[in-house]
Amino acid sequence: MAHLKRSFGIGLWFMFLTLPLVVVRVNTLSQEVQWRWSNLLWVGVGAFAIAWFWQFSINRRAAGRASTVADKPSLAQRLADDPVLSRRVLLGAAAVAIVFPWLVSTGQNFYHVNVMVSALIFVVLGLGLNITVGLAGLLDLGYIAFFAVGAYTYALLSKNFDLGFWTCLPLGGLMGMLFGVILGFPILRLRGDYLAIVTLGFGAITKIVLENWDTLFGGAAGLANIPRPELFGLLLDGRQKSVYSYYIVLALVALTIFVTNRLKNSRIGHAWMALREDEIASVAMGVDMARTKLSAYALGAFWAGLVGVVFAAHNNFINPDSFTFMDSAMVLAMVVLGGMGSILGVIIAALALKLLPEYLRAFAEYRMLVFGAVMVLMMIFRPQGLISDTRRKYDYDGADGANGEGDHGGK
Amino acid sequence: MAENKRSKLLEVRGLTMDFGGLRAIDSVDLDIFAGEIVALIGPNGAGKTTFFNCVTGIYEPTAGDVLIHPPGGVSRRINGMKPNRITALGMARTFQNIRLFPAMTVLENVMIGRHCRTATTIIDAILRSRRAVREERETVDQSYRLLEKVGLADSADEFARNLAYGAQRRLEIARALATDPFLLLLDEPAAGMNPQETSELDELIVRIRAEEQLAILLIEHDMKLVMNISDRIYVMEYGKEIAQGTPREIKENKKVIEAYLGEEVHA
Amino acid sequence: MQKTTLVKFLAALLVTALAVPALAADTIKLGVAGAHSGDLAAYGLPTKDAAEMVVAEINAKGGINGKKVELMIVDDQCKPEIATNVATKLVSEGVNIVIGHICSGATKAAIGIYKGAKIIAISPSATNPPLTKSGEYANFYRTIAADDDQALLAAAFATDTLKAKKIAILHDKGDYGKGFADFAKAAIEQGGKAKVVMYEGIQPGAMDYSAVIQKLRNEGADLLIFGGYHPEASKLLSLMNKKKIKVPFIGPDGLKGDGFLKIAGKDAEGVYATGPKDVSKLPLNTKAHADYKAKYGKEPGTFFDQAMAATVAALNAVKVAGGTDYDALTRALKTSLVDTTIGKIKFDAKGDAEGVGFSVYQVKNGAFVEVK
Amino acid sequence: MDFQYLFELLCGGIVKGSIYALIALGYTMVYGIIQLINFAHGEVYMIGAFVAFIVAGVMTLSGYSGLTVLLLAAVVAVIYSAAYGYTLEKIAYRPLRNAPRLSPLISAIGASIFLMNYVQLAQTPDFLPFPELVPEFEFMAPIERYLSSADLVILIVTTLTMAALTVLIKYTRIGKAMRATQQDLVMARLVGINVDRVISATFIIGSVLAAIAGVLIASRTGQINAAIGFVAGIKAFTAAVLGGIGNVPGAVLGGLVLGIAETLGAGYISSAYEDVFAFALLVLILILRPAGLLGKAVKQKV
Repeated sequence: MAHLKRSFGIGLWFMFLTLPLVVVRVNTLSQEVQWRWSNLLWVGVGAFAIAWFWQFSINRRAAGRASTVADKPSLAQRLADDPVLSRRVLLGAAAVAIVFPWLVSTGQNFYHVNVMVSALIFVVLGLGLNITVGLAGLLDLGYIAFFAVGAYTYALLSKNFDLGFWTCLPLGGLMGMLFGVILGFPILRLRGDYLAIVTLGFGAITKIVLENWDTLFGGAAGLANIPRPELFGLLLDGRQKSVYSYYIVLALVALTIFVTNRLKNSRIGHAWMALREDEIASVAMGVDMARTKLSAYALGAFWAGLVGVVFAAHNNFINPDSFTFMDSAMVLAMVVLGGMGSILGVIIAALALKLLPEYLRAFAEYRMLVFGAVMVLMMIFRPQGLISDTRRKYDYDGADGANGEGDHGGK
Repeated sequence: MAENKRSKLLEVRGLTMDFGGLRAIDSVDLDIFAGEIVALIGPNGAGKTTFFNCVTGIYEPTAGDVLIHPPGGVSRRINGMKPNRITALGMARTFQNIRLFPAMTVLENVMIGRHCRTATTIIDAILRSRRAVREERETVDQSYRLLEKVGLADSADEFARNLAYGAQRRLEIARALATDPFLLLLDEPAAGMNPQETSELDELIVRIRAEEQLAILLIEHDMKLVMNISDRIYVMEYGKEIAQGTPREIKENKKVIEAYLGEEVHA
Repeated sequence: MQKTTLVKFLAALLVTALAVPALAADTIKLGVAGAHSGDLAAYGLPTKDAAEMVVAEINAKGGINGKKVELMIVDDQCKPEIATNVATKLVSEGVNIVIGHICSGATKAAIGIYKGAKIIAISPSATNPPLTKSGEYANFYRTIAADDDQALLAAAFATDTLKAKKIAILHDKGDYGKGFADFAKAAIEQGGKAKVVMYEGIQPGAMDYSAVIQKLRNEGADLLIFGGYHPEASKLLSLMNKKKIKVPFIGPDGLKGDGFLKIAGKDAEGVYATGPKDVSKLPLNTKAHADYKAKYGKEPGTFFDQAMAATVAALNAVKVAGGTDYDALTRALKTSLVDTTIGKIKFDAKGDAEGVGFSVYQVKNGAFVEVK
Repeated sequence: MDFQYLFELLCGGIVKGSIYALIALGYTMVYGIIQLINFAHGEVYMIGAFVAFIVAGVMTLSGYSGLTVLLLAAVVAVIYSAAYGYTLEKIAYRPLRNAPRLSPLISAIGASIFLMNYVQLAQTPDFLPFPELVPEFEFMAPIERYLSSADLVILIVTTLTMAALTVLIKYTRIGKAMRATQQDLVMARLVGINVDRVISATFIIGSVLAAIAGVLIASRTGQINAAIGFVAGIKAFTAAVLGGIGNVPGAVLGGLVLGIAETLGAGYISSAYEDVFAFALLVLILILRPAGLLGKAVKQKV
C-alpha cells in the first residue's frame, strides 16, 4: 500500500516535471500554442507503473546484495569453465559466421551482408575500446578519433601514393597506435575524470582539424573514390566486394578476439586490470603505471586504426561526420552494456546496438532515447553488463609442482 | 661503515614532509637491520602512515634522506622514486585500508605481485612464447605457494572481494611477499581483526620472517601484538619521533606514557 | 543451457536477416532516399511527400505502361555510412530508379553503388558541383542548380548591384556552406571589383559568435557573404544587430525558406539569399502546392518543388523509354522535355537540369521577395 | 597593436566567460561533494532555456510583454531546472553512490543522451527562435561596440548570482553543511549532517545557476534547440577543470580564462579553430598544473 501511494506521488511528480515540455508546443511562425494534454496522461500512467516496478527492483537488488556474499558463477563463467562445451559453442558460432553471406545473399541481394560488415566493424571497435576502458579502466571519450586516423591514413595513402589495401591495413593500425602514444604520453598521468574530458577534447579536435584542413583531408566534403580491397587484381562486382569485405572484417574480429583473450590472461592483462581496480595498490606492487597505461591506450588505438582502414575501403567515401562524439559514446556503450572486460558481452552488445536499429527503423526516433535510458538502468541494475567478465582458473597441482598450463580458459 | 654483525637495510635520516603549511613529519630518523621486526607506533594522526608513504614513494618527502642497502645489492637514495621502482628494489607494503583488486581472483591478486619480477611482453603474451608460458607457470606456482603459506590456497579462484576481512588482510601480505622483498612494511595488519585472528597473524608474521628471511616494519595499534613480536619499537607523536627502544624500554618510557595518556593502552 | 540460449539467439538473428520482403513482380520500383529522421529531416521529408503524391496520382491513373509504381522509401539520415547501407538495400531489392539522396555527402557515398548496379539517381537537392561537373558519375542527375552557380550569382550581386568593396566571407565549415563560400571567394577575387577582407569558418552550434563579428567590424567589411544554414545565419544576424553592425548579408538557398524567417524573426529583415528561380507562378507548381495544402494542411517544405520535378522526370523517362533499361532511360532523360513544377526541363550531358537557375531574394516584411 | 579591437574582444570574452562560469559552478559544486562529473548538467541548462521559451511564448501570445514575461519565464525556468536536477540525482546517481567510479559517469552520459532526446521528441529537433526579453537600454548606446544591453544584463546577473552563492555557501546552514560534506563526506555524516539532503541541495543550486545561464544566453543569441546543452556543458566542464574542479572560485576563474582565450584566439587567429584553442589550453594547463589553476594538489588518502 505504501508502495502504491509512493508510486502515485511519483506519477504526479513526473506529470509536473514533463508538463511544459510534453504538453505545450509554441509555434512561433503561426503564432499558435498547441496543448497536448493527452500526453500528460500517458506520462502519469507510465511513471506510476515504472515507479512501482522500480521500487520493487531496487528492493530486490538491495536484498540480493545482502544475501549473495559469494557470487553465483554466471552462465558465461560456467561456459568458460567447461572446455568441451565452450569449444563446441565456439565452433558453432564460427561456422554460422562463415556461411552467413551465403545464407542471406542471393543474386544481387547483398544488403544484409553490407549491414553485417558495418556491424562487425563496430565489433572490432568495441573490442579495441574494451582493452582501454574495460580492461585498463581508462575512460576514453574520444576513441573514434583513432578510427578516423586509420580511415584517413588509408584514404590518403591510396590516393597520393597509390598504396594498396593490404599495405595500408597494418599502416593504419600503426598510425592509430602512434597517435595513441603521442596523445597518451602527456595525458595518461591525469586522474580518471580529467582523462575523460581531455580525451573528449582530443576527439573534438581531431574532427575540427579534419574539417578545417581541407587541402589535405578534403574538409567536410570528405574523400571519395577510396578503392575497395583488392583480391589479386580480380575485378569484383558489388556483391562479391561486400562478401569479400565481410570476410576481411570477420578475420579481423577473430584476430581481435584471439589477441584480446591472450592478453587478458597474461602478465600485461593482469597489470591492466589491477590498475583499473586500484592504481595506488598497483604501483605499490611494482606495476609501472605510465608504461602499462600507455600500452593499453595505444593497443586500443591500434585496433581502431586497423578497422578504420577497413571502414574507409568498405564505404569508398569518408568525411568527418562519421567521427563524432556520438560515435565515441556508441562504442563506449557497447563496452559498458556488454560488460566491461567481457569479450563475448561486447560482441553481443555491438551486434545488438548496430543491427537492431537497422532492422527496426520504425523505432528510429526513439532509439537514442531508449539508448540513454538503458545506459542509466544498466549501471544501476546490472553494472557488470550483459555478460559479466569471466576469470580464468589456473590449474595447480601442489603435489608434483607441475603446472598452470591450463589453456582451456582460452576461447 | 660496514656493520659486521647485522647489516643495515633501511636508513632514514631527517625525513620531513609538509602538506601545504602543515608539517606532517618532522625530521624523523629510523633504521632497520636484517631480520628485524620493527614496530612504529603512536597515537592517531602521528604521521605513521605518511611516513610509510614517504618511504615507499607514494609521496615525495620535503626533506631528508631515505637510503636502502639491499642485501647483496647496491645502496641508493630512493627519495622521489616512483613506488613501482621502490617495490622492484625490494620493499613491499600493505595498506591500512585494504586495497586489493576486488574483481580479480585471489590467485591473480598474488600474481600481480610477481609483475616486477617477470618480463613477458605484449608480443610474448600474444604469441604465448616459451618465455611467457614458463613465466606464467612459475608465477602460478609461486603465487600458489604463498597462498598456502597464508592459508588461502582453498580460495584461490574466488574473487578477492568475497573474502572475509581477516583473509583479505592475509591476502595483502601474500601479495606483498610475491614481490620478493627484503623489507616488508605492514600498515596496521591487525586492524579490525578479532583476538583469534590477531593471534594467528602474530604467528604468521613471525613465521614469514623466519622462512622468507626478511625484515618487517609494521604500524600497529594492537599493543599486545606489538610487544609480542617486535625487536625494537619507534614511537611518533605529532610528526616527531619521541622514543625508540626495545619493547621493555618503551613500556617504561615516560614520554610514551604521556603521549598515550587518555588513549587505551592494551598492554 | 548456455548453448541453447546462444543457438536461439543466432537463430533469431538468422530469421530476422532472412526476412527479405517478397519481391513483388512487375512493378516499377522507385527508390526515395534521404534524411527522414535526425537533424536534417526537415530537408528530406518534403521529398518523400512529393514522391508519394506523384506516385499516388500516377497509380490512380493506371500506372506507367500498364505497370504500377512502387515506392521504396529509405532513410539515410544524411550520413554517408548509412547512405551506403540503404543504397545497397535498394539495389538488393531491385530498385529501378532512385530519387535522392538529399545531402551531397550521402549522395557521394551512395552514387557509386548505384553506378555499379547501373541505376539512375536523380537528386532534388544535392548541389555539390563535382557530382555532375567531375563527369565521374554518369548515372547522376539533379533538378537543382549546383552551388557554384549560386555562388557566382551572389558574388556578382554583391559587387555589381550592391557595389560592395570590402567583402567578408564566413562559412560553417560544412560541405555545402564552405563550397558556396569558396566559389564566392574565387569569383570575387577573379572579378577584381572588390577585396575579400576576411574569410573564415565558424563552429556550427557554438554558443557565441561575438569574436568573429568584432573582427568583421575591425576589418571594415561593407558586406557579408555567409555559406551555411539558417541557425548559424540567424545567430550571426542577431549578434550583429545587437552590436549595431549593419552591413548587407547574403546567404545561399539554405536560408531561403520558412525555417530562416521563423528563427531569425525581425533580424531577417533586409537579408539577401540566393534561391532557385521563382517558379511559384507556374500552373503545375500552383496546383502541386494547393494539393499539398489540401492533404497536409500546411505549406510544403524545402526542395518540394525540385522533388516533384525529379519524380515526374524519372517516371516520364520510364514511359518514354518504354522500360527501365539503363541506356534507354539515359537517352530519355537527356532528350525528352517534360513539364514539371519547376518548368519544362531536360538534362544536359553532365546531368544538370537545363533551364533551372537561381535568383536573388530579399526579406521584406517577413517574406522573401525576388530582387529584380 | 589595435587596443580598441583588443578591448572589444576582451569584453566579449568576459561575457562569454561569465556564462561558462555560471554553468561551471554546477559541475564544480557537485564534483566537490560526490566526485561525480554530472555529464547531464548541460541538459539541465538546456531544459531551463526550453521552459523559459515555452512560458515566454505562451505569455507573449496571450498578450503580455516586457519585464513581466522575462521575470516569470526566468522564475518558472529556474523552478523546473531545479526539479530536473533534483530528480536526475535521485534516479541516475543516488543508487550508484557506492559503485565503482566509472559507473556513475556512464550513467551520467546516458542521462545526458536521454534528456536531449526527450526534449527533441517532446518539442522539436529544429532550432526555435527565443524572444528577446532584454530591452535595449538607451544609456548603453555610446559603448555598444563593447557591450550590448544583453551583455550588460548578463554581467550584472552573473555577478549578483555569484555573490548570492558566496553568501549562501559561507553563511547559511546548508552552505556550511555543504562545505563540511565537501571536506569529508563520512565525517559529515557522523556529525549528524544529512548528507543526502546536502547532495540534493547541491544539485538544486547548480541547476538554478544553469537555468539562469540558459535564459540569459538564449535571449542573447535568440535561438535554442535540444543540442545546446551538450555544447555548453562540455565547455563549462572544461572551464571547471581548468580552474580546478571542486573549487568554487576556480570555476569562475576557469570560465573567464576560457572565454577570453577563445575570443582572443578567434579574434586574432581563426574562429574555425575556436574549440581547438579551448581544449589545447585545457591540456596545457592540466600538464603544467594537474589540479587546475586554483585546485590544490589533493594527496590521495592511502
